[in-house]
Amino acid sequence: MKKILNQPADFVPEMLDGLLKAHPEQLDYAGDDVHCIVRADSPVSGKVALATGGGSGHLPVFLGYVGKGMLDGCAVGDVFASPSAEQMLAVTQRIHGGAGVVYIYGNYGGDVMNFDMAAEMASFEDIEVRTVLVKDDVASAPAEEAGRRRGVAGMVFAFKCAGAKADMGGSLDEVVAAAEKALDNTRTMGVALSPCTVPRAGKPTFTIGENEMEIGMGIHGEPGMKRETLQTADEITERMMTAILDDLKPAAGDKLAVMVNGLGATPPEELYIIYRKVHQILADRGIGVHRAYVGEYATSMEMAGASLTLMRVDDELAALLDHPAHTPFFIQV
Amino acid sequence: MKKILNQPADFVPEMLDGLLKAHPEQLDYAGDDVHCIVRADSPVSGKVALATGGGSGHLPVFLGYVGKGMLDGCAVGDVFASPSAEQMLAVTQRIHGGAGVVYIYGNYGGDVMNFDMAAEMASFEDIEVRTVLVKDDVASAPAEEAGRRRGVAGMVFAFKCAGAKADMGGSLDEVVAAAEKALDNTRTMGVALSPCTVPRAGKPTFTIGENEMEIGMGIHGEPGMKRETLQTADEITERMMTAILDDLKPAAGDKLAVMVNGLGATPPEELYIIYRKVHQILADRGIGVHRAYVGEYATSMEMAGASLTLMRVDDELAALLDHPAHTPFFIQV
Amino acid sequence: MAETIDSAQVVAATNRVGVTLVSSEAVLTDLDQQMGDGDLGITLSKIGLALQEFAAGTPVEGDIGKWLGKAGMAANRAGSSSFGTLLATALMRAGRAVPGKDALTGDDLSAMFAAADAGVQERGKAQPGDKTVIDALQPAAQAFAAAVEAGQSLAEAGAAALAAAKAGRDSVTPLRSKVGRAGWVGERTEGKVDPGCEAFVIMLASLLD
Amino acid sequence: MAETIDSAQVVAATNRVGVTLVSSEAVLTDLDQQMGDGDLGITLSKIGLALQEFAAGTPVEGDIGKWLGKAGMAANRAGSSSFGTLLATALMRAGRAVPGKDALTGDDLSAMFAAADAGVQERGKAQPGDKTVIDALQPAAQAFAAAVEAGQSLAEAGAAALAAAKAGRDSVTPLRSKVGRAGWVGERTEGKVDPGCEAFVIMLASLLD
Ligand SMILES: Nc1ncnc2c1ncn2[C@@H]1O[C@H](COP(=O)(O)OP(=O)(O)O)[C@@H](O)[C@H]1O
Ligand SMILES: Nc1ncnc2c1ncn2[C@@H]1O[C@H](COP(=O)(O)OP(=O)(O)O)[C@@H](O)[C@H]1O
Ligand SMILES: [Mg+2]
Ligand SMILES: [Mg+2]
Ligand SMILES: [Mg+2]
Ligand SMILES: [Mg+2]
Repeated sequence: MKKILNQPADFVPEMLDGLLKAHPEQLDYAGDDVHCIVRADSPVSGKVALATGGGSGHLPVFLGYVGKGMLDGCAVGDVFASPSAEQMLAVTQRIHGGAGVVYIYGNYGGDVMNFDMAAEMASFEDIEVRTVLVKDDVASAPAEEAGRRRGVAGMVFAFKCAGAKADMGGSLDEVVAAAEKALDNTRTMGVALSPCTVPRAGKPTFTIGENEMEIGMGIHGEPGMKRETLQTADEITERMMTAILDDLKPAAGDKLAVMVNGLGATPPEELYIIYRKVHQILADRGIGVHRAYVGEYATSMEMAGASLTLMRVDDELAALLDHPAHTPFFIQV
Repeated sequence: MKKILNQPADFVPEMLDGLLKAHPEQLDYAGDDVHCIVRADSPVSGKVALATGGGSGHLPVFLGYVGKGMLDGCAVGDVFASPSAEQMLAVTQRIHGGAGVVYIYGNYGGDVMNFDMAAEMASFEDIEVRTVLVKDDVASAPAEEAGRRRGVAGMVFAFKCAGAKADMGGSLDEVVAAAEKALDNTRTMGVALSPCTVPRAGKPTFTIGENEMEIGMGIHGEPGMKRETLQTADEITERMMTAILDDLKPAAGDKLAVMVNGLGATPPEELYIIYRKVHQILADRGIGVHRAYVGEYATSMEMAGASLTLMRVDDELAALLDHPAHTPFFIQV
Repeated sequence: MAETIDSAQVVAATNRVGVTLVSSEAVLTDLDQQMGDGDLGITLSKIGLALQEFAAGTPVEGDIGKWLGKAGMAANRAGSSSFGTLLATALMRAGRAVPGKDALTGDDLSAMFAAADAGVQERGKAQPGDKTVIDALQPAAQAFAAAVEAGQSLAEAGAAALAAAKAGRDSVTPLRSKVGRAGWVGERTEGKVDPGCEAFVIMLASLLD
Repeated sequence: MAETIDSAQVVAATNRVGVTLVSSEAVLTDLDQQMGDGDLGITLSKIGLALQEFAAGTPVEGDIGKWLGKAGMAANRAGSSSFGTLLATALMRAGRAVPGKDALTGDDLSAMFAAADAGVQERGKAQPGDKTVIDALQPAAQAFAAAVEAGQSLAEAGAAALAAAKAGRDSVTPLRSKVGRAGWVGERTEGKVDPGCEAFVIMLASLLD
């Protein structure tokens, strides 16, 4: 896969430079490090602040959700690499509006260790930090070991719901509760059809046969549950739906938010073909769709494939999801 | 390149089915043909209606811009194939709000012939139709033969400006003038790094060496100006900027709208690296950026590559560009 | 000159061309990928299917002209790329040249051929020499008319038309395409067969079969 | 036991490890691509560069402990993947074990090793047998301490540690990874070398050089 870049080592800082130049009214950075992206108007005094962080290569995840109604800041790592604890601390300090900070991020070793260090450091400065880990990928561990699951596209629903709660003036406890409630009701599963290449690595993270797909692959190319012969869109969708529905167990009459997410190279046309089948399966079970998100929400650079996320919504989650948001990558009115 | 689909022949109708199910409040179709996509609330009485059309495989182009503040309807063809004159007529009839219809679409033979037929048929029904052809691709013909140029991502600026004018209550003449003014000031150029595959064709439209790029390639894989060794992001950006600036000839003090558009597989990270250089080059020439659009606006399925569009804006175009719009793929507040 | 084509023959020929178009998908896809967007094979395969369906399902009812016009509309519905639209236009114009007829003479066929040629030029606005289907269609139409004029049999006139179409196709192969998608490819089209010319030759050969 | 390591040797060893990490990028990338996300080589190459810069630019000023702590912070800034963060933690904890010292005895080194091991376990929350760097680090730390305890030379103790690290690495190769990214790969990790163990062995070998 060919990339448009200059020096691989400059990939992330140049991307951030372009991003800050493209969205000067919305984004700024903390201190003197462009890896510490924050809302241009931060800190928002009196509001609970939300921070995330993680490796690059997943746009709009992570930094694309920094903006009104969603996140206040994001520590940005190199491609597929965690940012440092120091960067997370710099973001935390800059966005803290006096009402505490919630970290919401994916369950990855490097991120966990660094965010834990950052939270320790922040506590020395009397910033109250709470952590909510995203573990939505049903393919990464069985239900009995759900705590080991990795965090993928479902984090966007957590950003959205927690961000809305904070925007509405929720307390630190309430914002944490909103994030946790969203995640308790959220499951994701993905399928990859082609690999992606970390710019500095120069070769694909994995290889996959011309006629194969990987069911359950993670967004960094972590191997999934099974390598199989490529199936039709309807078969793939059924596979993902079955795995998610078996775990989430929605009942007839429930309402769901649906996200069909492209991993990078897969065009929106194919995502809508998937959505068509999702809608059919849900209709057959008497389950309604509160809102559908079809597009690229959490990617793996130029990987081909898609993930499917379902979130069961009650009135509270529905209202949080419907609340307006405005970031460089996500606008809802 | 592997695709997520069922039968290749069902690619477009299933995509449309999914799209209509995902956006029932925003989109509907005319008559009994899902290929005739219209605003759910059409016709908007008294408003000049805007229609476009063209082949599938370019989402958000074309139908993704149907919505408030942009287009009223879109005739949807098979992948890279023109819709039929009958479909265009059905869209025209459904969206006509009594104030005339403007066709804005790319300068492609099949589309031109069919839209011309549709306009003839509409005139029998006393619907006044005006046509504005998009010819923004500087790579497709020299300035002396600008009338032969093909239409690519720049059409989005025409949809936006004409759509805003119609939304503000502009007359048929004014809407046509807005579209023409936008296009007179708009130039695009693209570069492709990998091919794409028409589902029914089953093999890539063209091949390209592991270390090559095609400068000036069109959004259907039409060969460009030159096949060359892959260059750095900055070099590629300079190439595109030089070609566009030489043609558009903006002066110091001018303001531009910029669109860095991904063709499909190229991730947003790389688009921002391009934008960074665009911004630098413009700053060096004393040219300002009124608005930057970085993302996927006109694609070629899973083709890797990007295009760059510049539109010179005066106060009128700036105001039209800034006007709110709300479609399934394009929201501006 | 007493030789005529009846409506059953028209229906059979339409069906035959439909079958040929479907089986030519790969070769036309290949040609169009070299200087276009690769959809010609698909478009004509879809039109081929539509023509077969149309021929099987639509009775002529004594008016070949009207029947051909409707066939053109069915073709446009099925595939409306440049070539597809021109083919639909050709069918509609050819039909319009023989209104109300239930059998076609050589002169009728010459008139239909000429009307198709004129319609394609009017709709597509290309000139002879631009390297489009016109460079096969126009000489074929002229050769057919000349042969009929000279009192040759329909089979002989058809053969002359086919030879002229092939010669026309080959005469523009060295040239650079000037219109449509191929026009953007420029010098790289030199030496390559125009896909539309090839499609026309294939259809004409199948008509004569 | 009079044998000691002075600050110049610590600086030289840090620089040496830095150089080794840079030159090991490809092999570590390769291992991490097989059961992770492929960033280990890149992370450690960046940390390697940072350590070289740090060693060249930061005087020890009589406090090896503090110096190592700062080296750990520089490492975390440079690369903060799981392994990078654990390496930074190890450096900081090792430094904290020898505050204010300007030369290190064998016992100091044993204590540093043990502190690093404990720090890595605390930060990463993995258990021995989970198939992580701990399975090379812990036996190495224990072997080093035992050798020093037994009165062996530092070179001998180092060799014992390296042998133990390699044995530890190999002992878990047949196992299934239980934590981190490799934990999600499951049975496909069986029979594959843990990248973190390999990285540790490479660093330790370079330390002893
Ligand atoms: N304006 C035109 N006039 C006549 N023939 C044309 C014209 N444009 C294209 N053609 C013919 O159509 C062929 C391409 O057909 P097709 O693939 O359907 O076009 P496209 O995909 O560009 O719409 C060309 O090889 C040429 O023979
Ligand atoms: N929680 C942990 N505790 C100890 N070692 C770990 C832990 N997680 C990962 N490792 C080690 O780190 C190595 C992977 O490092 P790295 O590539 O930096 O991880 P990642 O990319 O997943 O953040 C593994 O091979 C393993 O030895
Ligand atoms: Mg990593
Ligand atoms: Mg076409
Ligand atoms: Mg074509
Ligand atoms: Mg890794």
